[in-house]
Amino acid sequence: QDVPKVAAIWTVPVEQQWASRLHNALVAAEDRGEIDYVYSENITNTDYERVMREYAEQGIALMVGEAFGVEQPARTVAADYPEISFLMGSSLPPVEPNFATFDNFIHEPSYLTGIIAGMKTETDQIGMVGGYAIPEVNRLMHAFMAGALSVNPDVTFSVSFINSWYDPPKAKETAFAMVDAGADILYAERFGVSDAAKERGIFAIGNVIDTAADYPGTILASALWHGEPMIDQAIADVKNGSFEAKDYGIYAFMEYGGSSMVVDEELAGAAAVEAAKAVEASILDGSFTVEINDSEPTSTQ
Amino acid sequence: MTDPAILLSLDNITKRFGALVANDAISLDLRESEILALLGENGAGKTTLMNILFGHYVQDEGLVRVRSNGGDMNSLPPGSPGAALAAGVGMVHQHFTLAENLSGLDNIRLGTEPLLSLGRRAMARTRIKSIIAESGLEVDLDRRVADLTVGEKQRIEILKALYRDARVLILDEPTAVLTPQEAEGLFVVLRRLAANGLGVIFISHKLGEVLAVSHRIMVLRGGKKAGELTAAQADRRAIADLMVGKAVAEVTRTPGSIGKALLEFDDVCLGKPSTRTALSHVSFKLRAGEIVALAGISGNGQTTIAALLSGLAVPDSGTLRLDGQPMTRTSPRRLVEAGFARMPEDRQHDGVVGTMSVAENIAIEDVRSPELSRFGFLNRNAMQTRAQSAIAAYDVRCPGPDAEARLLSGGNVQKLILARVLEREPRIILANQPTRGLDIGAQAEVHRRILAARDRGAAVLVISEDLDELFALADRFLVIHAGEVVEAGPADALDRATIGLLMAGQSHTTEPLAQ
Amino acid sequence: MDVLLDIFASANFWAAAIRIATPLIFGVLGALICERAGVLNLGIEGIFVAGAMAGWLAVYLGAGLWGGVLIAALAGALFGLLHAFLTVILGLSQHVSGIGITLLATSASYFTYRTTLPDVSSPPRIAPFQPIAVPGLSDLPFIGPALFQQTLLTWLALVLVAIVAFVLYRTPLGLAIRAVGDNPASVEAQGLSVRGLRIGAVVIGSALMALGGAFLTMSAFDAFFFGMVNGRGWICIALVVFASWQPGKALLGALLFGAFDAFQIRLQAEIGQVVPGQVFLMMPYLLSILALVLVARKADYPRALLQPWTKGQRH
Amino acid sequence: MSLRLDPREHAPLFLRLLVSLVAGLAALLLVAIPVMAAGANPFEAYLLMAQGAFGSMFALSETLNRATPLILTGLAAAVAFRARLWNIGAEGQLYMGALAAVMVGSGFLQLPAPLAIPAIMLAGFLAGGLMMVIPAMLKQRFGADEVVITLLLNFVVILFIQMLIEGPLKDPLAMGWPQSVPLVAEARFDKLIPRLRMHWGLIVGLVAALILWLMVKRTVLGFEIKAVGENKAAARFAGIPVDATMLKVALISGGLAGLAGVSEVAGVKGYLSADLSPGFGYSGIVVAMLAGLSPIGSVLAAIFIAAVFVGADSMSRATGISNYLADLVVALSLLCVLVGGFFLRFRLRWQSRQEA
Ligand SMILES: Nc1ncnc2c1ncn2[C@@H]1O[C@H](COP(=O)(O)OP(=O)(O)OP(=O)(O)O)[C@@H](O)[C@H]1O
Ligand SMILES: Nc1ncnc2c1ncn2[C@@H]1O[C@H](COP(=O)(O)OP(=O)(O)OP(=O)(O)O)[C@@H](O)[C@H]1O
Ligand SMILES: [Mg+2]
Ligand SMILES: [Mg+2]
Repeated sequence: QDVPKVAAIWTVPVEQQWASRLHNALVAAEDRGEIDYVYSENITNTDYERVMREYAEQGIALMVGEAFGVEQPARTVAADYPEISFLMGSSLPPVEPNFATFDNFIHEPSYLTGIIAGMKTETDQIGMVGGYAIPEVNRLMHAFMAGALSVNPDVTFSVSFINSWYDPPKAKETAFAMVDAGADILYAERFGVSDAAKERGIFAIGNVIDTAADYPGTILASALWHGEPMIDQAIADVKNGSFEAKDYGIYAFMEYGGSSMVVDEELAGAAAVEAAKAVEASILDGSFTVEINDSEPTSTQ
Repeated sequence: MTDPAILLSLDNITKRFGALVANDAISLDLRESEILALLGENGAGKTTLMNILFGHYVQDEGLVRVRSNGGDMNSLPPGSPGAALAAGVGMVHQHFTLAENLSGLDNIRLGTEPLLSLGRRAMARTRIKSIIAESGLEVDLDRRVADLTVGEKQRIEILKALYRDARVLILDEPTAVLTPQEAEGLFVVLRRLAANGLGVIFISHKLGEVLAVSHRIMVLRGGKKAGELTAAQADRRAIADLMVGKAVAEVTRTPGSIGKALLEFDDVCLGKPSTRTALSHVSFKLRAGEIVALAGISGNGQTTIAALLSGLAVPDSGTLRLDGQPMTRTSPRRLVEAGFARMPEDRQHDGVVGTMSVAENIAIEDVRSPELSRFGFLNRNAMQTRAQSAIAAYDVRCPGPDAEARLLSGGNVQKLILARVLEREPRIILANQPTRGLDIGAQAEVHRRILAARDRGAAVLVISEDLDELFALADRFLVIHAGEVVEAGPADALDRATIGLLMAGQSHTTEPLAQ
Repeated sequence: MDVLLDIFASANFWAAAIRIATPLIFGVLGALICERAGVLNLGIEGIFVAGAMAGWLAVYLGAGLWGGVLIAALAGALFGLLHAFLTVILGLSQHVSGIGITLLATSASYFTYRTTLPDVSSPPRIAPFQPIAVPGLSDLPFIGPALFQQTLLTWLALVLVAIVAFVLYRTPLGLAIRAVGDNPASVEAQGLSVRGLRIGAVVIGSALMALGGAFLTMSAFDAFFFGMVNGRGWICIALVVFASWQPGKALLGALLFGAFDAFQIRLQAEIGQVVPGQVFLMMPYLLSILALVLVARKADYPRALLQPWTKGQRH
Repeated sequence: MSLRLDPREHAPLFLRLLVSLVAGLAALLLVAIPVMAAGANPFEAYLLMAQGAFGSMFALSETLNRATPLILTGLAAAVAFRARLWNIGAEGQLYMGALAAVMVGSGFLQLPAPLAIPAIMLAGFLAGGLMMVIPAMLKQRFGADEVVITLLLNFVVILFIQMLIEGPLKDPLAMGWPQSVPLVAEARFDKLIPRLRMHWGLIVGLVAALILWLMVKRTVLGFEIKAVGENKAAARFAGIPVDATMLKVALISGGLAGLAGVSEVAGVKGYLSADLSPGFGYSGIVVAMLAGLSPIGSVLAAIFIAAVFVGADSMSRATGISNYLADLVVALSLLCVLVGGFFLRFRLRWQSRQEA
């Protein structure tokens, strides 16, 4: 039997952090010979439905993508192609029989990185730079802030959104402004922020991907998303015919290995690492739950 | 006496635009110190010939040769103004070629210094100053060209040529936009330059000045050389016949019957009092069946009076009265509806929409009338019919009603405008520079039309810088100077000298103006 | 109030303003040169992308930083040449050609990037220009620290303003460029080539625009991102009008824009979201419009802008 | 020998067809370069492109669906450019139209079903029109350059939209995503054919083109617009109300772009978001110029651009080439067609030149 064909449709270029986590997992699966992988990147929402249908017509087994901007049409396409399994990033519930959903629920490690930052800051000011204030960004920021506040109630946060996904010079300038205003740790939701931290010799907290190697001595800790557990599970489900319309979002939880914190123990210091690890253990054993808050975060002063 | 050396020779120049042969095997020689006048009807090919000589156009056949400093006749590479300039040919174009955002000095320097150098501004200034001193072409070199008068711009154009040591100077209708005084000044300069060895080719439609200034006259007709005369042999009649190819009928003027006042200016003021174009306390009347001339040196407020009569401006104070009733809130459309016929001073710019058809341009003033449209939809048939009869009645030379107006020559554009405004039997006519730049045949035609309108009972105001034209048409004279209008009296009782004095702002009693 | 004073009193703020202004200075100078010669170049947005991509890719593939700058300029010049061919030689609509160039330069850059680096999953990086201190200038009080944070490309932009101003107003070449943008017939009648001047201006201007893009990937940041030019080219088109087509005012306009952007970023960071963030982001555009409305009557724009010129045709 | 250009008065039909053909072929040749650079077979690619654009009902529907907003923005540019009003702001006007449609049509106003669609169309038209009337007035009043102002307003509008859909207009049911409340069902455009995305917006576009064509050819307004556009001074002298005519043009132009926004919201998306248009406003300029500012031509040009994009995008997927190719193909085709237009305006002649 042929390997199943998987198509992914990204609204962003595949280097974008979010997409890259799943894209890499799919490429890895292809490299292992488990699937045949094709993708289209930077597809506008206007074109999204057409691309979905074009792939659907090519006879694929699994479609991975983002329904956030096209919730309703995506579901319509899925209904039109019941033989195809859909695994779509979405804020809405799954739909029987073939429309499964997910999101990057990495609020747990974000909370942990918040603990590190909260213990590490000396000025008690943390700067946070995001792209747009959308739920999946907001929830990570809130979890991070909650983590920091849990160990250091004096921390204040300044939050800025640069209104673009890809404007590193602007993100960098925004980060500089926060440093100038006294922040000594930066939450790097976008590319460009860690660069500012490195240039000014302060610390940054990474998000979704691990960029520590690019910024030696800068990244205290990062909340990582791992696409593999979900992607591998979905591929397996498709292969053995057990794919169902459920929420695959849970595969991003630490419990499933879908996310983790990575910390530079030398930079962060033993106390902070210890505090974070303790909470990490209680998350993993289910005794502690990180709250999910999708509202837009604002500066606290 | 031996002939002076030949400076320039054109050899069998032929130029076609599509099917049209604009220049048909034309040959011409120009000698040192000679002023050669080039005459011909509109579209005869004068400008084209000069454009070839200067390298703006590329001829289809023929050679242009210019004498080098060594005395050889070298042929010019076609299509290269740079080469023409280098060979000592200077040209003053029919339409100025000045960059208005630069000073006069910079316009003259332009292209004379290596582009990739620091330039020699100070040296250029010194040299131009000395050329000005020699030639008498007085002009402020540091003003932006946009702020100069037409006459000053023209002097800059001539200085451009002299600065490059031109030995041949071409002037294409240089006097069309000059006042008589400015034109006279130009001729003084030209004579002086010619005396120093410069060869001049001079294009004009004004036979008087051609006879006065040129040594030799060459006439083009329909792209061909129609004949050549020495100034001594030539007279108006002979030239006119050569140009048109047939005798031109004189326009005769019969006395009209003057009726009641149709339009009154009553103490009209407009514009900032200090400026040249402002009007101060202007009062006069236009009466039915009468042609009134408004004489004046250009820039003394004529444009403002024209703007008032065109509906483009309203008085700051004072009143315009139509049939004794004050006119409030005038606009072009209201005036048209009230029976005004308005001929714009600049017919290409204000008179026609070049890319619209002849028919559309004839309809443009009253498209909203029931004749031409209903419920907002055009009646194309009516437009077409009107255009066809207008073309026939006014002898507008064009391929047909659907031809674009931009393809018409100046004279035919003027006929089109006449057809547009006169066809509706207007009661009041503003004829602003009605024959500027037109050849004598076309001039006669326009004059006939204006006289006919008067005889029908219209009141006509003619604004012109050409006193001959005013005397040919007017029953009565007004003179404008510095925004003030004075009544000069009936045309029969006036002569040029008196009008000239009034135009210069002097009273009747002082010395007459030198001829 | 204190917050505002603190912001304006900080050298870092002015450093940021100059940094943000730098790509705009390149872009606005480039657009200004084109327009002075009578050609509107709406290809600027795409030429920024091309400069950003080409310069960066060259460095990534080993060309060295200045090699990258040169490649970026060449890429810009190439698209400028195409624009010049379409608008100056063929006399096609400058609007459409410009938008076409933006589309072409952008898509060609993206396509080249992706075809050259098909397997990247995070943006590769280069070692970008580093801030340098210029002896003497950097020691000045207050301005010194602001200038001290700048890279050589910023210095290049500032020097180019002076050079462009000098060339435009003090040399025969500048005279010819100003003349050809006002009335091409004046240039032709003086034996110069209208086309030559215009093509030259568009090519040089486009090369400068590309440097604006290169600054983004080689100085402001160290990687190329899709979409990172983010409207900066369009801003330059506005700034040219704002500057009444004068290099000095163009510098001023770019710096004002940079200062405003730096200011709003700081305000947002320091006092938080008192009004929706978009209000701040709108401000530079609204202020540009206001400025345009205020200076419009006085602006002395190149009269031949947008008008094609064909030799031997009536105009 | 030297090359010479002679202007043509008009181009005969066969020449137009020939030029289009040659331009198309040239575009295909150019497209082969990136296709081969990416390691694919160009001939196969051409076939796939054609299939992708027209090869099935689905493809055709997608092509027409993408052409729909382009027809309207193309008409918007065409009508403005005819009057020499350089409207570069169709993108912003499109968003304003969409915004108005959503404000009127999302249930705040209780509209009976037959009124809902006319109401959102009127609102969208007026909102887009207003967005162009303002720059037109600034131009008349202050001489402010409309190219730059309309260009800048695009950015202002998109930020304004973002502000609203993150604020008062935000859909509480959208899980926090910045998008507006949806249109009520009565205010949605029906699909033309079930299961295909093509919708009534296409008919709106075609009718608009027809009306505009009629206006240009047959009405006094069209006559006046032409006069004002071609020679403002002469139009004013002849008594045409220049300023009022310009404002009418601005209203129509902006209004058409606004309708494009209405059509996208009501026909495709159902709600307003900041990514409603991938540059339809800017492409409209291209469409209009390709069409030589002709209304009917704009329809064809819009379909052409849409077909090239949809076809090339689909081809990139089928051949495994990076899908950034689609925009590249559109750009190359555009430039070829532009150059082709040049040969319709001029005739090239070789001419022998005497030796100097
Ligand atoms: N660029 C051109 N394209 C097409 N035809 C032209 C062009 N220039 C001149 N012509 C044609 O050549 C003929 C000669 O025109 P030209 O301008 O030389 O006349 P002219 O004698 O200077 O007339 P005028 O007295 O009106 O200035 C005209 O009939 C005109 O149709
Ligand atoms: N753009 C053009 N294309 C083709 N032919 C033209 C063009 N412009 C003018 N012509 C031709 O040039 C001829 C003369 O026009 P020209 O512009 O010289 O008139 P003018 O100098 O305004 O006329 P006049 O000397 O009567 O005032 C016309 O017959 C017309 O056919
Ligand atoms: Mg002439
Ligand atoms: Mg003439």
